[in-house]
Amino acid sequence: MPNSLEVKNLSVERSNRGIIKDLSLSLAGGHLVHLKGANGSGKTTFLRALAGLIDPSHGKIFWNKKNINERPFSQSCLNYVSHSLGLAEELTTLENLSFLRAISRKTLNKTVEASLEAMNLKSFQDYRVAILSAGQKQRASLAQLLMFNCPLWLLDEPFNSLDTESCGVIESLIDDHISNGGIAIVASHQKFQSSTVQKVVELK
Amino acid sequence: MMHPMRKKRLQLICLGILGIGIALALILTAFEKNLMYFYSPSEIHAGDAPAKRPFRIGGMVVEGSVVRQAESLGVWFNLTDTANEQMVYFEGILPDLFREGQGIVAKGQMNKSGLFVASEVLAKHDENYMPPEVAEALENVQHNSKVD
Amino acid sequence: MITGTNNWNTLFMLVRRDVIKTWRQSADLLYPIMFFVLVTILFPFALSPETLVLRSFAGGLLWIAALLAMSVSLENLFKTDYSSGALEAIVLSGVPLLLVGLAKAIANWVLSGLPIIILAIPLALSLGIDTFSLSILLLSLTLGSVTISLIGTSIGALSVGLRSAGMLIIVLALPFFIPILIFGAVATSNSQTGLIPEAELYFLAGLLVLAVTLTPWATASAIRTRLG
Amino acid sequence: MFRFFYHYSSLRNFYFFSAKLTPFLIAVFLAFLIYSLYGALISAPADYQQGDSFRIIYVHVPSAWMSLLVYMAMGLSAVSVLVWRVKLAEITLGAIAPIGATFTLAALITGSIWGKPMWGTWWEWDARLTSELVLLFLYLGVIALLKAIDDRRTGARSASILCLIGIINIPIVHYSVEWWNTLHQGPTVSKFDSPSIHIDMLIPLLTMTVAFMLYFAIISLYRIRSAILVYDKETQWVKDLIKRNERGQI
Repeated sequence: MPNSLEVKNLSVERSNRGIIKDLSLSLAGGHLVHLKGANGSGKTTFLRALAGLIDPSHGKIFWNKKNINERPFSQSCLNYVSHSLGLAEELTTLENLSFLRAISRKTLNKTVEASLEAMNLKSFQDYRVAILSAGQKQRASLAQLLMFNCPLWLLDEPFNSLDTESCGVIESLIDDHISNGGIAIVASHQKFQSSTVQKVVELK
Repeated sequence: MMHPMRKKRLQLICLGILGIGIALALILTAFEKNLMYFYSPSEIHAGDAPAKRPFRIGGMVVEGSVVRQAESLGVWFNLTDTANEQMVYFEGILPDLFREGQGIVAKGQMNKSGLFVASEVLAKHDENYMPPEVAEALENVQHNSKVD
Repeated sequence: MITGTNNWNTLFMLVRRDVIKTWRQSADLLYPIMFFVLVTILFPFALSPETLVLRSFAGGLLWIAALLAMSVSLENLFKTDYSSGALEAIVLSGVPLLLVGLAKAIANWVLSGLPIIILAIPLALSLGIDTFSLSILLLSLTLGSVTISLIGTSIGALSVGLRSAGMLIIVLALPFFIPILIFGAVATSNSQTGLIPEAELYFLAGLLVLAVTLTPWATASAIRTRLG
Repeated sequence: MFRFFYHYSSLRNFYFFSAKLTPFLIAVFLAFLIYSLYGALISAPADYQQGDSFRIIYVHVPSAWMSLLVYMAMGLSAVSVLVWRVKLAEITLGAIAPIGATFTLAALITGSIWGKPMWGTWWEWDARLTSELVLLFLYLGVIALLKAIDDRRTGARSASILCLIGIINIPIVHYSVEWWNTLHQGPTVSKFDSPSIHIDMLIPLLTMTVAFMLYFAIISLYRIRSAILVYDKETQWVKDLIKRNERGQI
């Protein structure tokens, strides 16, 4: 079944303020969306709503024709990498990722070691996250994308603190993903170097 | 074949009910062990009260049963729950509200001869609210029934 | 299935992760335990060094110290996982939230309840408690501390990420701990007169089962709310 | 049936509906209040032991009952918030929590004033007074949590969870405090099988309780309605209302 994501008249409130107002979006598999907008325009809020973390005040989100706000919704279809990274500072990169892979209810893909290898982090796997550089942390967090087989990727500022080379690695990952029929929604201030972006959504 | 999601939910609910059931059973057992350590004269007569450890007894002081020892603070009186009476001995200063016919609570222990030796006597105000005439009438009824 | 082997395994992984994490951040582990010992040894200074006085208050003051120390430990339960986004990552991995709530409570008990119970032994002896009362104290502390961890985890989850969360947690949680304090302290003081306080222990056990049954739901719901 | 609830749980409809209801409630409230005041202060006889000072019962007991009743109402709102996500219930929860806390405080203060002639002290660790004090802290907890969270939806949901944990806890606290109290003071011995309160004293007490309930309804409707205006301040109907109001004043 081809994947589809449909957002209908979505409105989301944060701290008593309407952040997203009446946003509609329809996507089929194999699409990359570049989410743009000034600081505070609601990019993160939108991604978190798509991930099912925030309940919208109005509107509905459908993943493969299924309303994601109706329980039970399993988040196994999506891979969300937030800009807060999601790694415990006291644990090593390997421990963090092994833990997430072991408890996860998602379909598994690559092993932890292979994912770290692809992110060029193999030699840092036994370092605690606290002592890694910002770019290394970002890459460690993005390694989650390889561990699971999820058709929907929600990436919040994935190019933050990455050098040009790493940015290229991530972009080629995203390209692979959408050429395999996946959907990726990427919030970023940066321009994509490659021209795979099919859609630009600008939030105000 | 049941839907797996529904099956899971059903299991959870069953577990929840089971847990609450066990909790209630434990708490009711606690009640049964007489959490209060509080006994009435009837219960003492029936032999329910512990022989070797202190507990509380509650009841009304029987009219005319108070006997004071001549040269000490010792006092004997009977407590009643209208069905049975229990004799109590107390040595010490009685509270101001201690009167015949008044409800009191005594803390102490049984001695071998079946006398309740109190270490503490508390008078409680009663929780009835009524006009003086009614209280008087009620008292008369009780008095009469005792005379009969 | 909630009782499937997969879930037991997940529960174990979640608890182990928390224990390792806190073990490495030794301050989080040590402060509540030190607090427990310090509060306990303050009482002799305030009351009297006489064994007779101390012995009669031993149950109550150890219980108060344990209660306060466990309340203090609750703040760190969710704090770092919330700020680092790890809590979000765990939730998004599809693990049932009931398990997350239960695991956090178990971890809290292992990391603060258990050390407090162990340390209560020398402290109680130094306050002049006899061995029989000590065994009752330890039993009541065990039953009560698990309940405290379970209720505290729900309240900790509710207040994570808020301004002065540590104090808020203590203020919100203490009223809920009053029944545990009453039964725990009275169980100990009754045991000092030579009785087996069966009723109090049954009641504490009842509260424990009730907390095991109900608080994971509250914690799960609180985590979902705080992330949203 | 469902449509009926749906209709009145819409904020706008509730606002106008409750505006119509309020004058009627006030009229009934005043009738009950005047009757109960007459009953409580004049027609009820003085108590045989406590004399006239027992009359504080007409404030103390209804306040204490209301403190529990309002908590139950909060519990109902909490269930509606968590299960059905009703916006009106979110608003209600925040609006009635301070009222409940006030009733609890009133019960505590009048209890303590009553305690002075009865026990000879302002405060006695009496079972009911102590559990009332714990109840006050449960209320303050809900209010504190609501104040601590900026986002009103998250705030209402968090407070709902806390409120529901509290509801399970109320009987446990009540029972354990009573047990603790009897352990130290001995339970109150009541006269066996005799009426505990005389009928002439009881009727004003019951009507006074109804008056308290109506008072609660009126005050919470006011608070809910003003909260609705703040909640919906961006919507057209509130803007229209403000415009109309301004024109009316000019």
